[in-house]
Amino acid sequence: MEFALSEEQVMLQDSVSGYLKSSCSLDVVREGVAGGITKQADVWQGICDLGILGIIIPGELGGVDMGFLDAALIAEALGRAIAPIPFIGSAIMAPVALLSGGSEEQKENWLPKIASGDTVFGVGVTEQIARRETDGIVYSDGTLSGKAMFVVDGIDADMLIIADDSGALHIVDANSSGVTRRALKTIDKTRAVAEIVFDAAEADTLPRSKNDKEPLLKTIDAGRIMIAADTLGAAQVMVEQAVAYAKERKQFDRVIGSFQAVKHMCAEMASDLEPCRSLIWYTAHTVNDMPEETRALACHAKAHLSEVGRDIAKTATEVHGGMGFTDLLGLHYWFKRVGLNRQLLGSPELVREEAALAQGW
Amino acid sequence: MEFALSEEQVMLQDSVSGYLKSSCSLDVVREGVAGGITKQADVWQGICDLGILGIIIPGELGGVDMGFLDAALIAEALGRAIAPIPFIGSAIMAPVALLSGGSEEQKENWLPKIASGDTVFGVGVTEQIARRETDGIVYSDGTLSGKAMFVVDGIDADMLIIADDSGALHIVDANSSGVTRRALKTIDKTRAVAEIVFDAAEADTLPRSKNDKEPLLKTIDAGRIMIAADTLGAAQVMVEQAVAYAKERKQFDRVIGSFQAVKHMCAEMASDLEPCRSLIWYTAHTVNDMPEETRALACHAKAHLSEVGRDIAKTATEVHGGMGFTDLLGLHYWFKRVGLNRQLLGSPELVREEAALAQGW
Amino acid sequence: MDLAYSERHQIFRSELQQFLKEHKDSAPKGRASIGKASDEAKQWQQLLIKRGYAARYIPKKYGGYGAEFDLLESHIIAEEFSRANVRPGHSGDERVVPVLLELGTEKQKQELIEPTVNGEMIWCQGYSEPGSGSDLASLSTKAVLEGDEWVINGQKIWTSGAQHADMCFCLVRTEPDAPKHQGISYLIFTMDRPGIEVRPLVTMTGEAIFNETFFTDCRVPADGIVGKRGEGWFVANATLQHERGSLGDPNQTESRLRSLVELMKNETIDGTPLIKIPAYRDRLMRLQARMLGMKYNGMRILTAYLKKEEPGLPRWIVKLQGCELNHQIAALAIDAMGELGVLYEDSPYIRDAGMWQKSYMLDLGLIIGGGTAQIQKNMIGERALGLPKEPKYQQGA
Amino acid sequence: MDLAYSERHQIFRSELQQFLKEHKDSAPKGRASIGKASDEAKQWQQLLIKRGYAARYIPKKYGGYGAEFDLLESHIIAEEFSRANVRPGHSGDERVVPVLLELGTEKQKQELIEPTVNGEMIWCQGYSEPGSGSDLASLSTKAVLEGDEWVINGQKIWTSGAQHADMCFCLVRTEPDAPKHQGISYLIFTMDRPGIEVRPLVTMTGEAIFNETFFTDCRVPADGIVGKRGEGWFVANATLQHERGSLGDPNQTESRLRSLVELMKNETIDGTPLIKIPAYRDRLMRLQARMLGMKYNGMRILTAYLKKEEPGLPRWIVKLQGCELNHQIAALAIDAMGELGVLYEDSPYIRDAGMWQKSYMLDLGLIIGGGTAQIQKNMIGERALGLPKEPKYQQGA
Repeated sequence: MEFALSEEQVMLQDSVSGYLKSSCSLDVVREGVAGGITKQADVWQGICDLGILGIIIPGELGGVDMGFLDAALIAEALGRAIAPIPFIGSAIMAPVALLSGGSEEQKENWLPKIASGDTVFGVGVTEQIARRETDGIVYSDGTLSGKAMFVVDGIDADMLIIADDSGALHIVDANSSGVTRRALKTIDKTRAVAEIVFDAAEADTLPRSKNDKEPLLKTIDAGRIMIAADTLGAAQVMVEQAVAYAKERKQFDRVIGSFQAVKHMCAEMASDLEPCRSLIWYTAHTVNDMPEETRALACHAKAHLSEVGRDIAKTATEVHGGMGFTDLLGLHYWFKRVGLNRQLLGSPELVREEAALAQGW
Repeated sequence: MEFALSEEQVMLQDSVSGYLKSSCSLDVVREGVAGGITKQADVWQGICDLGILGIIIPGELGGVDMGFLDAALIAEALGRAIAPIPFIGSAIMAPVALLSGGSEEQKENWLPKIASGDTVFGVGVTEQIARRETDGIVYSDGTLSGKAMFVVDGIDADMLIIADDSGALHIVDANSSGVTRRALKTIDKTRAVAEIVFDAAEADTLPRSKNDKEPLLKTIDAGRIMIAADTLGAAQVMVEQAVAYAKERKQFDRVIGSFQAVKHMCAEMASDLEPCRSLIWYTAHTVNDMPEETRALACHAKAHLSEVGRDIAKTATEVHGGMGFTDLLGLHYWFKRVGLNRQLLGSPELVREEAALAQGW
Repeated sequence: MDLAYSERHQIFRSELQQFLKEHKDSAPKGRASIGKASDEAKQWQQLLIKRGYAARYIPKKYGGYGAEFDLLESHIIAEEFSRANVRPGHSGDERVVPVLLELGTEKQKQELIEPTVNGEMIWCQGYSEPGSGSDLASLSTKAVLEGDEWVINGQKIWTSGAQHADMCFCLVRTEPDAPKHQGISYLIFTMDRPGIEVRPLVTMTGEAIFNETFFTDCRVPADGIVGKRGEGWFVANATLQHERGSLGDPNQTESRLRSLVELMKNETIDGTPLIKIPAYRDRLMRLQARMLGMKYNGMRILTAYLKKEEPGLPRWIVKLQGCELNHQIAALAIDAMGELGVLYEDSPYIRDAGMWQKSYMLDLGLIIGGGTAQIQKNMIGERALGLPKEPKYQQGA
Repeated sequence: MDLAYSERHQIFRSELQQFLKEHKDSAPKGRASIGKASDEAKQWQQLLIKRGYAARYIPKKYGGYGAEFDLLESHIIAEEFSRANVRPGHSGDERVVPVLLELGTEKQKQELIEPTVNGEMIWCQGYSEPGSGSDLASLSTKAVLEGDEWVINGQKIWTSGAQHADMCFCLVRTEPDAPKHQGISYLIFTMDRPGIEVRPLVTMTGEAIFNETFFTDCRVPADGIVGKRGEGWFVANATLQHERGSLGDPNQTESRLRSLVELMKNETIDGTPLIKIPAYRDRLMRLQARMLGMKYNGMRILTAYLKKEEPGLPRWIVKLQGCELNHQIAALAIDAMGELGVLYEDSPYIRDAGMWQKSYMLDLGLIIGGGTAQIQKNMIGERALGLPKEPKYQQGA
């Protein structure tokens, strides 16, 4: 019985965090944001070199074949660093889709390229969660037509995996004819989501996703767990920054952290966030070890981190007083990362309903 | 433009509160509770003498013909005093049912007796809000059969007004053959609700309630506004007691009210409760002056006071520390009054849904 | 309880309605921009002053309409302009003009009020400093009298509009040895002088609505003082109250909730309007009840003022409750829209021009600004409920 | 991450499961009552000790089983008894026995531990006083040494089970001139002596699970001290930690949530199961997520202890989060049942024997007791996050 990170996992997270600390400072993020860049070349290269894009890809297909817990630790580190690179769509959701739905040929073709960073995948499954701004996506005779909204990592993608109205998944070349992309600008400028319109675009169907929703659902589950982990990292930074600020900032001749009101705000944030870490560890662990538990837990992790993350984003800003409201400390980048995560792949109310359904309730 | 109590209204509330302060102390309440009495004879006699049982009954029918705002002020005073007497069912809901649904004869027969306190009415409409423990109530050939749950003031009642499955209202003699009563023991021992089983009990239908739900709905609205006002009074007492305790109780050589944590708990309670007063004043005022606004507002008042009341009951108890958890100060009587009010005539989630429906949403 | 207005006020209202119907087309569109008024805006303001719908209570000799104060008339003016969605007029800068009227010298009044009321003279406020937020009285920007000039050194923050301002009203420490509340003076001076540097301060919304303003040996005339030396804290307090008074306005909350209802009726998930989806619907109902409570609470405050009574607790809670409620309304709008709710700036598919995200952030700024929620709770606890202040602590402990 | 148990522990678990299957019928039914154990309970405890499922780590010579400490075995024992719904054994009084084992004299150990473990000797705790709740160290019940006896005067509160107790472990002030934490001693004595009056203290649930205990010139033997004079605060601290440790236990929360789900599946409104009603369903899902977080947080704490590490923050939050969560679970049960949810005591139609209302109130008591939520937040802020304490204030300020 050991519910803890292994030494290797601690080292993995430390090495990713260490790399990001040195190469993905707030200044680097600001630079990317100012230039409208969501795949910051230097950071991306470093991430490729670390080999973590193949984190869940089998060794024989160019990956490092580690578990979802390892992947969640990376997502957390990327959230901490508000790293402006594509990861959740390309390195997690697309491999899950390919591994669970793809043919051997598709896997052999794409997974090594994902692991090496040569190919970036965007993933469009929003319409299978909640359809708001589209008439649907239809597959017919080897082509896809319709509109996919909020495609994760869609702007930086070379290739796409898109769910059609039946839930089947298809690979589409993002630069092929019949594919039109448009960036959707959100509050979070460290990542890009896209609107993608297909007009009889050539599509390569993942064969095992045709009459089976499992590949789609596994892809969504994986994305949700990683988004939750990203929020964990971002929220953790906000708590740490609030605590540090409360120890330093003086008002009325006292550091503000000695005031009960501020102290309790910090204590509540830390106390709400800490169990989230365990929830994510456990949830990620089930993907490999107890997959029958994953669906409901992935929903819970996503929805619960959304709630706790939002409260912390607000409270940590409040602890910073007026300074938190300015751009000076850059706190708002984390605020907005948490804000986008909350809505991506299902806002909390919708995801909780799925958690109930997943338990047969 | 004057959104305030008139001098007469202030006097009315002062006189009821003053009377209850002297005659309905916590000791008197404890005595009633110990004896299982929910119509405390002395308090009841005093309330009869004040003439307020006819508060909404026309002058020519023995009442004092005042408005719902006046009635709400009385309900608030009774909530403050956690007075162990029947009021909301008998003096408000039954008269509303009779005035809006009854024949002239029924009104002339019953309203003077209600106003004088000679007859106490219980009112059973729970099944028209949410049916949980009954197979329904059926009217046929001048008799009523079935089971009514949570009949307000039902144990102390001489007469009953009961809604059948169609929403029509009927007068039934509580002591007639075919009527079986049983007390439902709740957390709040200052008031009684009853289960009443009818077995072909003779029933006198309110004619205007036959094919029109308005009399039923008006009766429910009126009950909800008064319950909300009762909670306002009870919650106000709890805030006052918490503030007083915080000024007096010392820990760590300081009065605890000087600690920011306790101070802010008190400030939050007061700040949440204060707008409730205005909400109830306005809502009660609409019954007479802008009845088209009443339905949604009565739902809001009921549901919102339930939420604020529950939070205050909890927080005020916490401010009292261990002492709040004991019987010594009797704080729990208010806690439980608020607790019963929360569920009577619809728990908050159900009532909010009605508020939405009332606005056509 | 009488929610009707007197005949006089009813007539006042219908005249105003008539005026708005006739003239609304000459009103400038959109919200007033920070900085200099456009010619169109100035003409509109002139018309409103002439008819008594702007600068209504400012004496004629200082450029106002010169009516006797009537709170209900003010209330009706605010309501009708808001209802007709027409840009209202103003009474100059509401933070500084009342101070000048009450405590300024005759010379100050004559020179400053009329151009301010006309929109020719723009002001910025120099109160907060990086080290003095909640504890404003600890401010350290200092001014030393040299001959007939004050020499100012220090830094102010949150000086909104400083880059466009002609004038500044500013709190500076002039008596460094006095207790902190008694060492401050209230100075006014023009912004076009050496030693003032204005740097825009970008906020989380991405806009630079505020500035940092640096003073380096900046010399301003000695007679630009309002009140006496060392009285600045008390001079400023009246205007602070005024500023705080407008935060959490329930009319604004009501109009936001109305927009939220429209949004939830129009937007859909898988074809179902958001307002029909129970979890959002329940949240909407909770917020509506709170909004209504604050709306009627506002009527209670108005009534108290009409009766020349102190409104007490109902007044103390407005900022705390109102700003939080506005924030929650925006939060629901965003959640109900889901991914569409995080779109920003000029994104395709953005709803209501992005106002929900902007307001979600601005409202958080307002929860913090003008007295944080924590300071508000201290005030409610101490002033409204009579709870004791924290005891004095040992210095250096 | 390895959620499997070692072979040794798997064997231990299956032996225990086998034992429970065979012997569960000889276990007493229901929860253990406060006060003297029944003969049936004593026999059950004896059997459990003999098999090593109770008093497992207490040395044989003091009446225990005498195994070497193994946290996972403890965990398995707790889990399996809970899963089988069989009354577990105990290791005597968990507040006092560890103190005696660690700091008691050999005589105290020999005389006191075995009867306690056997359920023959019942203890009550004399810590809190009416004037000393959150600030326990300010306690004022005093004991003066006269010859070979302490003479105790004062009042204790929350002494649960005092009316049935044979023994009391009690904090008293013996060094009135020492700083407050250094003037306290830890005394143990029998309850059957003159000068002790026990008055039941009724709580909001209507039950008298606590007492007030008054001491008037009560003489107790001098050798009933544990540790030295003035060391009582430090002696007691170990047990306080232990007591607080059990509040907010996530296993209990999980089992409550399971009951709530059952309730919501079975109860209906207008024929629809409560669990299908969206507003309740959404609240249930929120609570389930929080429960799961605390469950896995508990596994993290267990792992830290297994590795002999300090669990840190995960441990600090258990009481604060767990008690509030239990309270919220009860609140949802009550709301979902509506009017049926406020039934109490022996009312007809009451569900689950009224446990939801009782737990709603008891959980509130636990939010307050054993360190209020406010004190918990101070501790988390100061000890786990390193925020500074409030500065010392000026006496009398």
